Amino acid sequence: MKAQSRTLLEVEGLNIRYPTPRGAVEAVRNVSFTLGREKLGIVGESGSGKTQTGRAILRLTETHARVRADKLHFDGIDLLAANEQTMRRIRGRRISMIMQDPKYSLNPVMSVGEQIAEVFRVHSGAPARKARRRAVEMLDSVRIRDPERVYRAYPHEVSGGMGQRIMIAMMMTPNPDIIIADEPTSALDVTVQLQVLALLDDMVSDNGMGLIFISHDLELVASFCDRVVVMYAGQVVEVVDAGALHQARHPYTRGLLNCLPRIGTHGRDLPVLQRRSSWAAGISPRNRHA
Amino acid sequence: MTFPALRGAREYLLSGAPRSALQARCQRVWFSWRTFSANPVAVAGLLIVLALVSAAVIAPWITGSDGLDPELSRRLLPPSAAHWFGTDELGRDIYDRIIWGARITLYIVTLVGAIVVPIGLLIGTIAGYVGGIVDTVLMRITDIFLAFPRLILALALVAALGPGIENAVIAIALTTWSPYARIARAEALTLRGSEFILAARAQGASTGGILLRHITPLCVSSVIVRLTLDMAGIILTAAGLGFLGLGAQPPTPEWGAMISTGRQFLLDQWWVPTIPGIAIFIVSLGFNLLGDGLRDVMDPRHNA
Amino acid sequence: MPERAEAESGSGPTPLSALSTVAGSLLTIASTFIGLTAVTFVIGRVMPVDPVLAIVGDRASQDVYDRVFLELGLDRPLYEQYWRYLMQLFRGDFGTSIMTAQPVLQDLIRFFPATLELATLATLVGVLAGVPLGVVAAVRQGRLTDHLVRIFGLFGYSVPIFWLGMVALLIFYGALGWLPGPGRIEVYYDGIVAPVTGFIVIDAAYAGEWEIVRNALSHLVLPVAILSTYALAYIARMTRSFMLDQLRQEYMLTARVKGLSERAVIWRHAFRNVLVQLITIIGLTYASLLEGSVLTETIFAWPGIGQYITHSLFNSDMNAVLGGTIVVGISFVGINMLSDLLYKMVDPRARA
Amino acid sequence: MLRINKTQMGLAAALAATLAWNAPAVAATPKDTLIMARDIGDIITFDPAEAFEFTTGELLTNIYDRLLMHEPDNLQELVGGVAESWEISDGGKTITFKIRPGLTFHSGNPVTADDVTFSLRRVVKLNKTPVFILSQFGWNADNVDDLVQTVDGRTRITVTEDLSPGLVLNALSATVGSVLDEKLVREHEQDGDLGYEWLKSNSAASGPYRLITWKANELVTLEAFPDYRHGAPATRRVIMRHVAESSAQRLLLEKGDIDIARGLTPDQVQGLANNPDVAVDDNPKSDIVYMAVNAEHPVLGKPEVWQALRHLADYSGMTSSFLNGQFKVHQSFWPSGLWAALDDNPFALDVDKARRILADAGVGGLEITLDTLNLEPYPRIAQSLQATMRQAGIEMDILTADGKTLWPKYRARRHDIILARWAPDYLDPHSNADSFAHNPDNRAEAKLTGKLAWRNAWADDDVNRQTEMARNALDLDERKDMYLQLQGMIQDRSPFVVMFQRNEQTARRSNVRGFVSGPNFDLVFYRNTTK
Amino acid sequence: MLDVRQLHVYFGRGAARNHAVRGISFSVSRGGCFGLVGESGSGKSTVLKAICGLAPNWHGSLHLAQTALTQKRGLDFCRRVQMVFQDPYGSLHPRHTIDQILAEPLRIHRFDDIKTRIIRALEEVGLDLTFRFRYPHQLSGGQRQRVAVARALVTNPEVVLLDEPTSALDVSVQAEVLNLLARLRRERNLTYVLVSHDLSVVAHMCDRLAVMQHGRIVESLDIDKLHNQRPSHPYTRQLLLASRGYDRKTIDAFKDFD
Repeated sequence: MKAQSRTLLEVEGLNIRYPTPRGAVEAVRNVSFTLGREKLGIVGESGSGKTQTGRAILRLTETHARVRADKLHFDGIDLLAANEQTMRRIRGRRISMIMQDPKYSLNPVMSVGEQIAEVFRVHSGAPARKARRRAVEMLDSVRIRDPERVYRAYPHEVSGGMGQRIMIAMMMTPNPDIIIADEPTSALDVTVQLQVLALLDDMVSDNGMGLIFISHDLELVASFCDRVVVMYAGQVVEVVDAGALHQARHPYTRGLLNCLPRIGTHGRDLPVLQRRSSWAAGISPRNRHA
Repeated sequence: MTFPALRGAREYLLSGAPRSALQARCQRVWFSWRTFSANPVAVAGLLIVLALVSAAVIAPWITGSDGLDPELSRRLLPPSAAHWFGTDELGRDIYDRIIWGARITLYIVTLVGAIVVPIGLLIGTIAGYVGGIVDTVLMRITDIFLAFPRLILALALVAALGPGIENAVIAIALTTWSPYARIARAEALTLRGSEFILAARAQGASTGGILLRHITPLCVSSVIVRLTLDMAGIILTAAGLGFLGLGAQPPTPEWGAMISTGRQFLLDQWWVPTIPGIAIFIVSLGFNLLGDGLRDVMDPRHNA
Repeated sequence: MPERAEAESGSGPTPLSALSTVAGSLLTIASTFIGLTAVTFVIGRVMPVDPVLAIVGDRASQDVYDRVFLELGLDRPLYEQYWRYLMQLFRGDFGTSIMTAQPVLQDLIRFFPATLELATLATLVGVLAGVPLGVVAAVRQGRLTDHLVRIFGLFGYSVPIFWLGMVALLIFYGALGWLPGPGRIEVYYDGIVAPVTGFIVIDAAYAGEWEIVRNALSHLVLPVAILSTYALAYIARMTRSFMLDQLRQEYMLTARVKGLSERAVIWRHAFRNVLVQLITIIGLTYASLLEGSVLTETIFAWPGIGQYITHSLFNSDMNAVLGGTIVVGISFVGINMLSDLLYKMVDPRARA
Repeated sequence: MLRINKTQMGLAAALAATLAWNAPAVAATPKDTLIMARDIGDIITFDPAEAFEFTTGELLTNIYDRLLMHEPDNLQELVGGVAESWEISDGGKTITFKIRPGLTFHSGNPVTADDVTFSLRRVVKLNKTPVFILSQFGWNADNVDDLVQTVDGRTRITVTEDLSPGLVLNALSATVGSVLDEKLVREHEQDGDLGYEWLKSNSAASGPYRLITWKANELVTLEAFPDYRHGAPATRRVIMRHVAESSAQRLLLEKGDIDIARGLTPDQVQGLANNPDVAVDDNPKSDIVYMAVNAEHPVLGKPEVWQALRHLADYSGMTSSFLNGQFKVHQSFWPSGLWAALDDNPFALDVDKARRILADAGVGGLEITLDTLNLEPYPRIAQSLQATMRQAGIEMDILTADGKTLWPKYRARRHDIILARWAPDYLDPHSNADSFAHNPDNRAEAKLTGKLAWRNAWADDDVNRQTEMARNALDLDERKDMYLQLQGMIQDRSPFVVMFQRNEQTARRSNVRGFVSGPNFDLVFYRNTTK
Repeated sequence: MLDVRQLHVYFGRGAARNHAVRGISFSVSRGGCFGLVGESGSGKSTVLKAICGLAPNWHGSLHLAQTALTQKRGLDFCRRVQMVFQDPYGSLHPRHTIDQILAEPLRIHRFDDIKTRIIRALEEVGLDLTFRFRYPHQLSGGQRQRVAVARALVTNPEVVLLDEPTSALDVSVQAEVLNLLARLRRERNLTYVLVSHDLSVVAHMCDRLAVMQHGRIVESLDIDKLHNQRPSHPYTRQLLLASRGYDRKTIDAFKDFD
């Protein structure tokens, strides 16, 4: 286990722009945070730039996006300056990512096992049989009952919860340092969602990884993560410790927390978040609904 | 002096809050045009098609004759200043015939579109939306037409209806509708379960109303795109029928027939079959380019 | 809401569903067959060509005409003629062609292989060249390669095939003399090799006549090149379009996240999905070429099925037309079924 | 970019490989084989009792010897083929044929009078299209066994109608006069069909060539018969190759892949002028091109209109341009160069005269359709006619069709004007007179569909009488005068406008010699051809 | 107002037949709001489809204001019972302007004064008139859902079926839409049937709710009972626990109710 530095990832002044025929769209503006071996939540409404931030770390934003940063360092490597080959070695092997819906993020015509074995083979050069064994082990480790059978199954044959476990197994296989989980459970039912999160939690803490958990669900992030980055319109509005979320000071964070319906709110109107233009100062108006 | 007017037009087209249905529609068209015109290849295609249309419209003013009457004293003259594309085996000016032939090509294109699109949409949307036994029966019929040798069917129909450009086009149309029905059906199938269709049903809209007002407009674009992409093939098939002597009758300046009768001159008077060949090529290319461009505009799945 | 299928619940086809699939395909073949023959029969009746005159010729006297009319059974109602034909077919008898004086079956055995070899080679060339071009164009979307592939594709799509054929013949045979002229083989080689498969190349190779093999192959080059222009254009274009769709899918991101090389991402992940859709397209292309390209066959004096059917049609030789249509229709259905089968092999989603 | 180049290079390499590989194969055709290109799509049978197509007419001439025939060294004279001599008796009603001794069929069987008798009876019994040539003698299936008999090793035929013996002999020189090998035919007989099924694609003959293969729309192969009565043919093998495209024929000829091209257009022939390897022969043929008007049409039925139409064809304009060299102006129904032909061409394009005639007849604003074949040069002639007719105020639409579509319409009298061709069935003026002039029953129910006069709903008592007189006349000179007169009558008063006579331009490699193409479609002889 | 007894709903035919709802019963009084909670595939949306006639293959009894409903629903029924769908992106026709979308039900039910009604409907859901001629793609998710609500209410229905009306929206927008729905119900005395996978939303909106699983109702309870943490069925209790967020310790106690 490597633990030379507490900080795995440093992001400073990250900007992502998309040139469009009607001027550039600023998807992410001046975002900074650091990640150690911890669970860091990034929270925001749709279009707040949280997904873009996650992808920029792996340098997988769309080709026409312009990514700039004062600093984007992982384990001493400048991710913006690294060549494609270095990036390929980092991707999967050291930084991995779990996407929202296994229905779309698994290759529909490859068997589940093949897809898991593939990532292992790419990074270890192991022979097929060994990769297969490893894949079955991984399926077992995400508490799939009949791993041999699921190994042969195809993505459309598995439920959403199982699909996401497979995804986790796949991304955990090379034992990376950082996992970026982009809304990994929002396509799942509540109880399954929590079970999958528990699994992710266990794996991350057992292996001492860093986790970036991207979600729109403030309550969930608060109860799951160690620290929370709150994003609004491409910017970080606040970074708070998860335990102290309910003492958050920014009106946006507070507004988000208050407007949630609860079992006790029956019969009353919910407080509505009043947006202020100052939160997104300097951001082109078009971006607000993007 | 036109600046305020221009600015007004700009505002009218770009305002986020259109004030009338007309303005909303104009905006949509304008937006599509913006996307389309950003693609130079597609614009080239449009220009070719427009050139075809304008040649057809202004033919009487840009030609010296109607290209029909033989003038046996000036047979097979090579291209020159007097006859830009030379003359054919009966001494007619090939340039004049090409220009007048644009009308026929345009006629073919329009007529096929006017037959194929409604048939394809009707059968496809009904099959896809209604489903069940109706779908099975309609698709079986479609499959039979799909499995039938296309040119053979067209030949048989032309032979039955009698040679001539209308009949050739009708024959082509009756043999080409089946893929359109399939496309429309596929679209209707995906739309059938979509929530806005459910919403319309929940409001009490009738099946006919849903087909006409909700499903058909959404299938039209993919059918139209496919049509423009197929248009080249249709022109070529019409030309092929002309080549086999079943299309336009002499002395009609149909391009395919011109190649057909001119093909024996390929060795010594190359221009006689080659000029109409190039004309067909350019127009087909135009429709293909246009179709590619339209696909990008109309079919959101193909937007990069 | 339909329930999600669970891996545990088992997803293999049950014996019952397999049976119903077989029954379904039989039904498809049967209905296509009935539909094809019925349509052809009606066509034969509405055609202004007189089958009797096709036999007796222009100058026959009326009593000869009347006798042949009765001999052909044309006085019977159409449905009865159709029924008789079907019954005859069930005995394996396609009837005799008027135009060739041979049993239609024998004609088909002669003409269909000629088309089959053209279509197969043209499709093969189309696939081998078109698929890589399409993939490369999609991957380099918007760049020079893409534009070149598209323009080349559009060329193949837009150029009148009969004109191209004539020009090609003129250049490669007439002017340059690199390739032989029209026909399947030089006529003086005719009759040397006994037809076994109907494919001259194979038959000659089997007989050890290498001179003839060489000659037949060289005759194939031009028509195959002309036909494959279209196949290639179509396949390249569809491949590009399918590939563009796949490149936008989220599993592509997954593949990249896994640290795969770009080549693996494209060929192992995206292309396997493209293949699924391509099978149908290739099947359709092949089937449409199997119809026999009447125009190409005319230009290259190729005795193929397209020419056979057309010629018979113009002479109202309905036994021949029906036989040809059945062969083309059945091969169309057959190819469709084959591509469905391949589809199921390649796409696990279609297996359920 | 790179990939395209690779593909192109690959293609080029493949081409080059084929080229190098194929080099020895692009050589001249084999020395002992004559290869001819022609459209052979019309062949449907090789049975002389049924075949009536242009291509089979020619091929059967080279396969079967007929009872009487023309020989390539003297095309004008009718001589004995299988018959050594014949005697006419009983006032021209009975003819007895003595058979040449020592002749054999391809099978090795001797040629006897029984074979001749069998062959003639067979034609009548099978009752196929060309039977009318023999049935005009008064023969039918019931009486033919009595009227055609072998007597003392000779074949004796009896004609019951009043016919000129010259006509009878000329008729027997048609394909139906081919002599079949009875023994061989009987071997292949099925269910008493007189060998009908087998003979469709086989031969049982004694002529210079034997039919080896017929592949419909591909080729016909003939092989020399070494024991032919004039000696073995000069070329061992003749292949007639199906090439429908005239430009392809020209390419093949210039490249030396065929020896003779049989379907070049005038312009293509002109294009060959500078090629020293190719020579072109002129062979006047007896095909004529005519325009005919349906006399049932309310306006077109007027004889004045027919008169006007005769002045509305640009005869010389066409023969000096797109028909140049392959058609000459000829305006009577019996072709020039044959016995009793009228070489008088009284009509020329005269729009004013035509307009005057039409005006006098009160005809104006005429809108009609012209049906014609979709083969060159008919659509071109039609377009020229269309232009000249428009000058006279007649709007004419052109409808081209395949013969198979056109003939039913013609035979049902559903045309306005038709532009078509005609070739005699045998070289006797009656062959054409019977069709153009003779119509004894003009009622629709009569269905004399074989006669052009009936098809155009035209009957004229004087003309009918003249035709019959000419047919039956015994004296040759008298007969000739009658035909000359008849041709004049048709020029004057019929709805037929005969315009052109064909001249076949046969293009051959210059080393090919001895190919004979006579005045009728079936007078083409291969056996002296060398190269 | 709405009475459902022993409702069974099926999808598909033959071997592929799917028994989606297996005999459920509930009733809602006029002006009431009834909630159905369950996970995906539990059959809760199917119940709504059967009520409004979009799932024709059902048996059992359905009564709307004492009138029994048959397989085929008349125009009048469609006017009285309306539905709001889950996905604001999918439930509006992409090529129709808001004006056309709102005009369609009015046209079908032959209302006059269409323009005034559209303007009033837009005002009621809090959209100003600049939205009238826009296309759905020019609207945000919340705005679209307001349009969907306006469309459902424009014909003055009595019963509104809400199928996960806020699950595709951001929480801040969800609050606005929920407030809007609550206000409209108060003002017009509407009867709601609300389907959601989110227990908090149902608890916030409804007076009474039922928990569904595998096509059956496992428990039916008043909101007070839920409020007092006294659901009797273990599945309901688990849902209640899960709605409180992530707690590593409780999760191991979760049962898979497959």
